Amino acid sequence: MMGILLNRETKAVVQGITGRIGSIQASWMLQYGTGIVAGVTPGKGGAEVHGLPVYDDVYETVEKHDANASVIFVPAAFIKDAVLEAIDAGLKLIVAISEHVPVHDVLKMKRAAENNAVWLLGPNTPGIITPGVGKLGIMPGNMFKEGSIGIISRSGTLSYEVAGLINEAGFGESTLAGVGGDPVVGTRMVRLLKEFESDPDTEAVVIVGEIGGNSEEEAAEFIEEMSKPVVAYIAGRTAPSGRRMGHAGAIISKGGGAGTVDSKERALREAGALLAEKPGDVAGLLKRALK
Amino acid sequence: MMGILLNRETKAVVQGITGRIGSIQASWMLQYGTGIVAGVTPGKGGAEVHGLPVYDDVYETVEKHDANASVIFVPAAFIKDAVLEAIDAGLKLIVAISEHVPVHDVLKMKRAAENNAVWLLGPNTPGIITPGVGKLGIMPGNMFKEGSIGIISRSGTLSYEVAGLINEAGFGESTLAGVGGDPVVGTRMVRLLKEFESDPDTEAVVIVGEIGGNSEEEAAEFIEEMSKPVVAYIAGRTAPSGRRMGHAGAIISKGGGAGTVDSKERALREAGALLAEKPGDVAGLLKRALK
Amino acid sequence: MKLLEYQGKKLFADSGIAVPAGETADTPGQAARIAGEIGPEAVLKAQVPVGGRGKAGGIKIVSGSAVTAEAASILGMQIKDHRVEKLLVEEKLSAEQEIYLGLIVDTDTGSIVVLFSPKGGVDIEEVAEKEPDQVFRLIVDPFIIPPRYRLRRFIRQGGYRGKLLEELTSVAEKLLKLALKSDLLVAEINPLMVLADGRVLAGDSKVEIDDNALFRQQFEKRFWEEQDPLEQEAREIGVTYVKLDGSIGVIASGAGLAMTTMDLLKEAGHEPANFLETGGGITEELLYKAFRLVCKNEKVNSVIINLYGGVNPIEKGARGVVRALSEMDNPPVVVAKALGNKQEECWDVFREGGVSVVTAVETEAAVRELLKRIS
Amino acid sequence: MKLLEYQGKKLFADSGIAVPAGETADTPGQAARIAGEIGPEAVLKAQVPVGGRGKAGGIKIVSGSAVTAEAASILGMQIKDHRVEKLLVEEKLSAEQEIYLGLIVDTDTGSIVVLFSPKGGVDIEEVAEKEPDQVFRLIVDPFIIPPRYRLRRFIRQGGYRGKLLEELTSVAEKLLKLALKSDLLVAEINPLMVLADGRVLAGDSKVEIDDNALFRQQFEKRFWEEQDPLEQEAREIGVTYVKLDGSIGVIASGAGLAMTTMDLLKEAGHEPANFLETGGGITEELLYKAFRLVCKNEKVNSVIINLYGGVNPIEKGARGVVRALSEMDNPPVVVAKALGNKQEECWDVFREGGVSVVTAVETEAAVRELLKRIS
Repeated sequence: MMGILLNRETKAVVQGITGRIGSIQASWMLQYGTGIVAGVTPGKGGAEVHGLPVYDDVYETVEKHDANASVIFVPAAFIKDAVLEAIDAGLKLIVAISEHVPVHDVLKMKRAAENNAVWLLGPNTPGIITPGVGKLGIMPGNMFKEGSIGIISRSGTLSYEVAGLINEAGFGESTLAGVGGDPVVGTRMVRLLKEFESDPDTEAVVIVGEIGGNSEEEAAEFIEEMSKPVVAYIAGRTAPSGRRMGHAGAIISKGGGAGTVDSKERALREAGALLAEKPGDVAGLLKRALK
Repeated sequence: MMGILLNRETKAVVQGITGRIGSIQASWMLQYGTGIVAGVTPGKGGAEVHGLPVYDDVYETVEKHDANASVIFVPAAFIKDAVLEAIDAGLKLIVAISEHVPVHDVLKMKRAAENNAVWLLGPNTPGIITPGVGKLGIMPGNMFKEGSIGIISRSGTLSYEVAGLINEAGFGESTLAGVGGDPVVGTRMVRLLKEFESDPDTEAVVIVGEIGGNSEEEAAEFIEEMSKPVVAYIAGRTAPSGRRMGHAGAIISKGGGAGTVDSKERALREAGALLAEKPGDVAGLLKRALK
Repeated sequence: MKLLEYQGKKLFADSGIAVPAGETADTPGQAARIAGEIGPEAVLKAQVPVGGRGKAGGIKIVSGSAVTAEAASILGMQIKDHRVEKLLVEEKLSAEQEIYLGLIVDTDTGSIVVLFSPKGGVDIEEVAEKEPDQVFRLIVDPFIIPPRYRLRRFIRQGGYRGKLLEELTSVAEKLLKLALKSDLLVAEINPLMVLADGRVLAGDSKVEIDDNALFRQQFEKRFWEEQDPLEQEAREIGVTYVKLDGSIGVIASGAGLAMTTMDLLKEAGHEPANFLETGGGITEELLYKAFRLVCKNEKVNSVIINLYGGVNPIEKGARGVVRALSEMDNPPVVVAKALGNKQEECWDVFREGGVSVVTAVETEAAVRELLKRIS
Repeated sequence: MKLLEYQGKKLFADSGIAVPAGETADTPGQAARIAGEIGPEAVLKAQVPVGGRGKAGGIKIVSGSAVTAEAASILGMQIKDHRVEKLLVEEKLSAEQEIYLGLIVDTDTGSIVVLFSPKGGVDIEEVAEKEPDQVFRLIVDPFIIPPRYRLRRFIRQGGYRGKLLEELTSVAEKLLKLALKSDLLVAEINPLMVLADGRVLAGDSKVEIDDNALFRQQFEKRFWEEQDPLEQEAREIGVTYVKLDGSIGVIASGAGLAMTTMDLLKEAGHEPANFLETGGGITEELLYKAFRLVCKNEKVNSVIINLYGGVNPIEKGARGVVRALSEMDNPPVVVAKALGNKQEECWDVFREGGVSVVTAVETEAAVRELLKRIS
């Protein structure tokens, strides 16, 4: 089993490893067997954390360890520079865990990632896990198990619940990738769908979506062409609308109602995805799709 | 006779045409027969100067008149934006007359011109004249006459003197292009040399150089390959050195002595150029070279 | 954080964008005094963070002795759930043209979009729909901020030239710089008024600041105190809270989990009293405060808690809830689902504190349990 | 404009780069008072805008009662043509490492170049020549200012890590930002001192500000008054002036023309008294002031004027010269060559004012005429 993005070739660094959270999470990722090669904290070069060497910059981890991925635990105020440095150093998978990142900073992170063909998950993501191989993120490893279901999620803890229910039904996950729960995130769902479509170890994909944005609608366009079944659950039917002020938001959104649960479910259903009304329905739909 | 860069296809705009200098110079350029199609002054769109329509931006002169060149008379504080706009609007020949332009602004102008394959003459240049065709600049038109000598100059008024002496000797100019007298300018001499080398109307080239920088040394490398004769005069043998502080300047200059009159004359002579000891010698050397 | 009109206008004025002369008033007397200083005529504008004030009677042109009575009629008025506590008293200006200028972070493309229309005024959305060629868009790469000449070309599409074009360009440039400097998510001027004498002023403001950027913004401090008190408290605790109409409090570690919980309640015919998302890093103190916050809404008579624990042992969070409960005279019914680091200890703490615990994975089970308890 | 050490250090300190404690003194008594406040030991440093002070005796470590005498010996000293008018009295620090950090506008490539060497201290040029791999260069695209992580990687080449790497990166970042903000042409710290306690301080400063950017810089005003008075006057007039050793004043409209005039004088065995370039836009007032400025140098007994007139009638400039001449008790010999707009009128004005006029095109003719007149 290998899944997508995170595999046995992954040589990851932990940015912010000397912080409290970074240090604990690094030890859990190591325990899980993840390919972590080093830590990075500016000003702490030469230190050691859980047996990992700590460097002052990401470049040095590339020079010395051929690092190709990063998981980042720095405070929100510093995450933009941490991501831009990792991109500049040539890493191709970057997982930005931090929440409460200013949106204008995310705009830059996202643009830089796109310009450099980098996978940026987050910010505000639980990360990515390929069960049995490794995890770059904060999800509890024991809540996932090896299998053939790919999961793409905008929500952290809700995806744990969905994975747990999938596991209870006898499935497991090829990879779970959290795109991040913020309004602007580094990676659009559709790109991950394409990876799962061409991943030989993935048999079906589950999308855990939310109101807001048009990621799910965009994903639907690709689902039409997919050979693998897709099950989707969209949260937020009763959520208060974002209630953004003014009219600019309404003007730029293409056509009325984009971003609502209805709009997303309609687009996904028309594209051939199976819609779960509640998390508990996901496993049943998977069984139906895969039998 | 056509010369280089400025020819009968040139459709130039005058940026800063509503200012005192811009307006007078525009009338003189028009009198000379230059292909001026419009003026630009933000905030003055809709006005008319010497029968030329005035627009608020350069883009509009491209949309309406297919403008492809500009000569700029705005105050030093605004020249950077004027040049960047002209580049962005797609003009390919830009003459920045203004003097006293901050160097950090020139760095940006120069870089943008290079990135967009634009000819930027100046700042602090008299401009460019193709006698009998047109002039984009402040040189008195009656001091030049049609002919086959190309002139590249770092100095404004000194180049008038050299042209005058060339005319007295019975020659004329294909084109005179002033690169500008500032430490950093938009165009390196060598690029102009290459244009003159391939211009059928130019028989020989005169370089009017100065101490400082390595433009002449760089030009010398190309002169070795040239088919046409080059005569050079370098001013500043007795000039006080720039006396820049610190050691950084010495460290970055390649090898001791680059930038001196000696270094330039040596490089040019070794490349086969004929060296004039004073402006009055230029015409004699041209006669020798062309007989 | 959404700013009230007068707050947004303060930002505009600080950035060099002209606004009408005016001051805020909390009482009819104050309003009368300010109106008197302004001149024979003035405009009273209810300060509420929602649109549609005009139709609701929240904007009045007044003169002379009528000011006090009109101000009294607006103050205290309810506009879409917001009670009017404050008026902006402004000079009355006659616009020759009303223009629309707006700026928004487009979350889908990850760009800033500047919007401009010569047909500003009341219903810009209708213009956008019926005359889309009268609404111009400039998409801004976050690394390449458009220089003034690009903005000028953009505004020129509206058919302007000369001095007015320059004025409008200048306002657009200032608004863009303000948005970047102050981490604005939305910055809208509608109408942007052009007066007969050529002056250009912001007739209204719609400004929203990114909550996540408040740590690096100074100006907002003076506006905090005027925000909704519960939402302000939530911001200080470090959680996201939105008050709703129902009676079942919701606390979840994650927005998706919270929304799912709410959706399931609604599907079963019940209304959530709020949305509350704790974020990561659950501590005893955080949940203590979050639980108290939820219960400050007097409608709340039960609470559903839905947590996953990460770095911090989730049992600590349970202690916070139980402590808050123990201090209450009329504690609500509480059901908790909690999984993760030290979940068994967590369940014990909850049970000892009188909270029903659901150990299943699915949120449906917790919702069912709660409904059973409150039926 | 070149700043003195203490002025550059003020800029550094304002930008957050640490400098040793110290103050300037104009008298030995002041120096003694400051040294007494600083502690048992202090350093006296002559403030002159040239290098090589140390070898010339312009830097002394002093203690106790010796301060007054040592200060007196340095004040008034001549260092490379500059009289020492001011001392910087600083605390004496022991550096564990001396580092070189410099930044310069590279005029040939049109880039900013940052230079760094772990082998700072006295002779960095020798290091650059003999151990070129110990001098690191970072070439900065003017549109892409390197973020902190790029600067960190750059400094890391010097073999630093951890806290010291971070400190050095921070200084480099501040220096780069200062240079961009303040239009610096050169900004050099040599040595950048690393103390035993880990502090990093600028031990010296070499700073040059772009004269062309003074209009948008505020800070320099306080430094102007301490510049060379003739060069300061030139700056106020709007011309470029450099004082030299000879007796023939030179005024030309254009640097190339001025240098050619000087070269021809020198070739004929004479020395120019100055370089003066008027720039474009010659007016009566400009030439009046420029001519007076040139004659303020007491060595000047003749002046050669070499002008081309453009927009402004060149005859106006001639009036300025003639007016200045008419006010002088001992007017110098003046020869003028002037071509361009209204040249005939110009010649008449000059001749009436007693100036020899050369109407030929070549500058050689004017030089010959002047030499004839003064021989």
